[in-house]
Amino acid sequence: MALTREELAMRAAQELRDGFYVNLGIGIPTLVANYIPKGMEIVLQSENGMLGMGPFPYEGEEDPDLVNAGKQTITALPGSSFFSSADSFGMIRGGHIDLSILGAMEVSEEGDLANWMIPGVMVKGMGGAMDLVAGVRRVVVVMEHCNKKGESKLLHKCKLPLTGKGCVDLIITDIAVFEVPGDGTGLKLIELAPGVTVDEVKSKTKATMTVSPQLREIALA
Amino acid sequence: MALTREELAMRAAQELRDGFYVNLGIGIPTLVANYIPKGMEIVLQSENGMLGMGPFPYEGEEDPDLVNAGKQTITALPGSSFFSSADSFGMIRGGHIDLSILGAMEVSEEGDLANWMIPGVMVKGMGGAMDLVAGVRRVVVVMEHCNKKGESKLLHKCKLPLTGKGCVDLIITDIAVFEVPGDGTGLKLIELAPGVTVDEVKSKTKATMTVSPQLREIALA
Amino acid sequence: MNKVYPDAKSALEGLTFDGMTVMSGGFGLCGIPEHLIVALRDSGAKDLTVISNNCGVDDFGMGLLLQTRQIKKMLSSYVGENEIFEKQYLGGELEIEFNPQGTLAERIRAGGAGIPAFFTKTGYGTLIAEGKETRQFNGEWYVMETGLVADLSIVKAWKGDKEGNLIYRNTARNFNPMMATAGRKCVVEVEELVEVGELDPDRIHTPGIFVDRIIKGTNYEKRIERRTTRKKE
Amino acid sequence: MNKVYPDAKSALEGLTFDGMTVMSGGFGLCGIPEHLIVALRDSGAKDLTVISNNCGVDDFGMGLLLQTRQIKKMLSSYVGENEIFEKQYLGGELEIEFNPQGTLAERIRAGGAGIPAFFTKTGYGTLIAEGKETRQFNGEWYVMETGLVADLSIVKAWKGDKEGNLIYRNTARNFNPMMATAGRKCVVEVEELVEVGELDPDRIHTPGIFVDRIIKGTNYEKRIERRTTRKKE
Repeated sequence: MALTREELAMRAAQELRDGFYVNLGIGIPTLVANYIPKGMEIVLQSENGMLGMGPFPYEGEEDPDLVNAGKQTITALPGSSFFSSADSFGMIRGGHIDLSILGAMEVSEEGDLANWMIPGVMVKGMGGAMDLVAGVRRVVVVMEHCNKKGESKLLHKCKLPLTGKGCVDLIITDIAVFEVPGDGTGLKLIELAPGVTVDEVKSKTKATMTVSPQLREIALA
Repeated sequence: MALTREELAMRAAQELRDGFYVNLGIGIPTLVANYIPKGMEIVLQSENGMLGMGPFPYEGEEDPDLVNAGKQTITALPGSSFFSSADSFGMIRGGHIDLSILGAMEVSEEGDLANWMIPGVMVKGMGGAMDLVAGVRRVVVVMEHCNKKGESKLLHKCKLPLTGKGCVDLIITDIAVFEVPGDGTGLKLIELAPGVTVDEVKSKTKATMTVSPQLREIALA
Repeated sequence: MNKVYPDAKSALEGLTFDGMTVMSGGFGLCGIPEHLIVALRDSGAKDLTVISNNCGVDDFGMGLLLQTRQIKKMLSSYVGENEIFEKQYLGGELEIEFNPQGTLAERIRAGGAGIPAFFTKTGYGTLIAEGKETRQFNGEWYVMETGLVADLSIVKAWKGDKEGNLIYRNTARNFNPMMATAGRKCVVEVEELVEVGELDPDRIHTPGIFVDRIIKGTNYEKRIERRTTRKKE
Repeated sequence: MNKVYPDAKSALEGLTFDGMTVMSGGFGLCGIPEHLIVALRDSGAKDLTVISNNCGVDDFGMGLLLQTRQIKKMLSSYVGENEIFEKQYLGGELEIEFNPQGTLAERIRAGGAGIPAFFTKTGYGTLIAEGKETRQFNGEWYVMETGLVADLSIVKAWKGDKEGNLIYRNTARNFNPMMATAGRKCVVEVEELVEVGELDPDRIHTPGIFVDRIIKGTNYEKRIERRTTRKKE
């Protein structure tokens, strides 16, 4: 059974550690905020210039001067701080953010990531994605295993223009979880969604892959 | 008659223009602050991280957290702002300071400046001098014309290690004022101290120099 | 030295010309100099190169200058919120240079701080690095990027004093502080204009040295791009 | 994640070792982490490379680590206030690398911001540029300088909260904010330690993300290096 969006977020939340400063991308990664384990202190960064991002405001309390990197109205929390975009990306580029969770169109077996541009289609821009994948200490991709045509998004080499080279550390898809050793051995399958077999993953994966001896089922409790 | 320290400061103050942001070096340049024309708005920068430097504090009101680039206790003024050293030198390097007035050991006919190091003598460091002469829009040197041995401090080429190359725009000495065209023609004598002759200046100057057709006496009223 | 101007139109007078480069603060519609953008449009200056993280929406912010076809080229990191943009771009009327957001922010900061070029990891191995110098430091690869300056920066702050000292509010700070440093001329609009001395000197985000002209804006629309809320439980 | 430590000694525990590089904030004696400097001395770590704009005076600030001969090398812009320094330097015990003050500040800022190198006009044509790459941009010559990082940064702020968010006071800010970003570990001392949420988020100079450990210092001496005053008229 493929994981739902919520389950993908739950699995991604297992990458959080107490005290982490984390940047969450748009889409499924945003949902990770709903699954921060109780008692764990996580500070969310918004790359437009904020640490300590809080939940959406109550209706009627939206502040046009307070938006996240997705331009959504948000709130601040006790301990929040605001800073310029230069300082924000200094923080990102300088390796001060512990974890970035973001979506992808394609990931290669060497951890190359493509998520910003489809040639022939109007390009909207990379926003802060290139900076995040280049600068953040650990980059986790959360995505559907296959695209809408049913083709693997895990590839030997990305076909789309890259967002970053060799930048991905972990890939969480709706059917499996892979580590990216980045040492020429390809992706390393470490977890399977409930009811999914190694053969199914292999058949849906167009990247070199190995299977971890510690292969286990994704825990979602 | 050679100008006194106070008169040198008075002459240097004539380089100020309304609205200027100015950095004053240690020594005679510091005295320039006493000769800002009435009604002229000048903002003094202290490169350790302050705009709007005020006078020394009253006795008993010294604040250890409020010093200038010479480490002297000072005061703030209405409109002052504080910032980091990186921001301060960004301001300097980025050409946002209109005028820097500073002392010198030697100046060459091409506007090279030496004021930080004497080989064989314990070197204390250049502090912010190299940044100031490289970054500030207009650099004015105020100094004695000759050193303690009676030798010209204006030279064809500096003998001492440089603080900056081709950076000086105007030289005010106790006997004369020179522009620095920096075009290979040498220094251009534009003003004489009262009672000083061109011949005297020439005899005391070891740099190529021309005499301005508009040569006049330094005004000190 | 009076820096205070009565309105946006007068504040831009004599500072705009065809073919100029303009930096405009803001992230999406958050923290944009909404009055100065209108005044820039009304100045009629055309063939503009605009450095701005985004390009507003069709009928607000920088989008207004697309409507009037005053923009020749954009330097941005993301322009997805704008249909006129897409049409002009696909029609070949509008040029775009995409910069990673952090690279864009740093290029502007560098321009204002007298740094003509710097190295960054961002974009190494991607299209962004094509044609640029790349180099290894400590075993990692970096791309050389250059500093950016503009003929004019238009900036939005929350509070300012008559000397041009500025304080921004929340995430409306974004690109505004760097842009204030990187314009040959910098014009600022604020919601609240106070007397010199009213702002705490340790709180000032942009010192007045960077500001040439300042106006107090009125009737701010401050449009929200994506209103997202939660229900009270 | 508790960042609050009871005192300077405990806050440095496990973070010091022989041969390490330490950045220490302050300009002259203004804004120096006076308790952490003492704790660094008491840690006994030797052969230190110290990045600090100055080196204190003989009996206060970084001068204390000269007394005990714990410093192998200094990176500074000016060291004129210190006789022990001169003696050890002339005796060949102490190495010094002079950096122009702005270059030093920018190198630290670059180190913290992931920029391995940048170009600056400062020092072109001087001793400082010797052995460094120089290059022309837009007809002017620049010197390439590299980013600096340290094993440990010790920083002094005025107020801090338990998350490590910091506010500096007046010119005691100086090198502290950049150093906070450029240490692999960053330990901070503050005069006032408040609860999370007490500091205005727009006022914070250094966000807590950069701070690993924080202490509230007591009995600050805050020695004045050059007491200059005027008489009341």
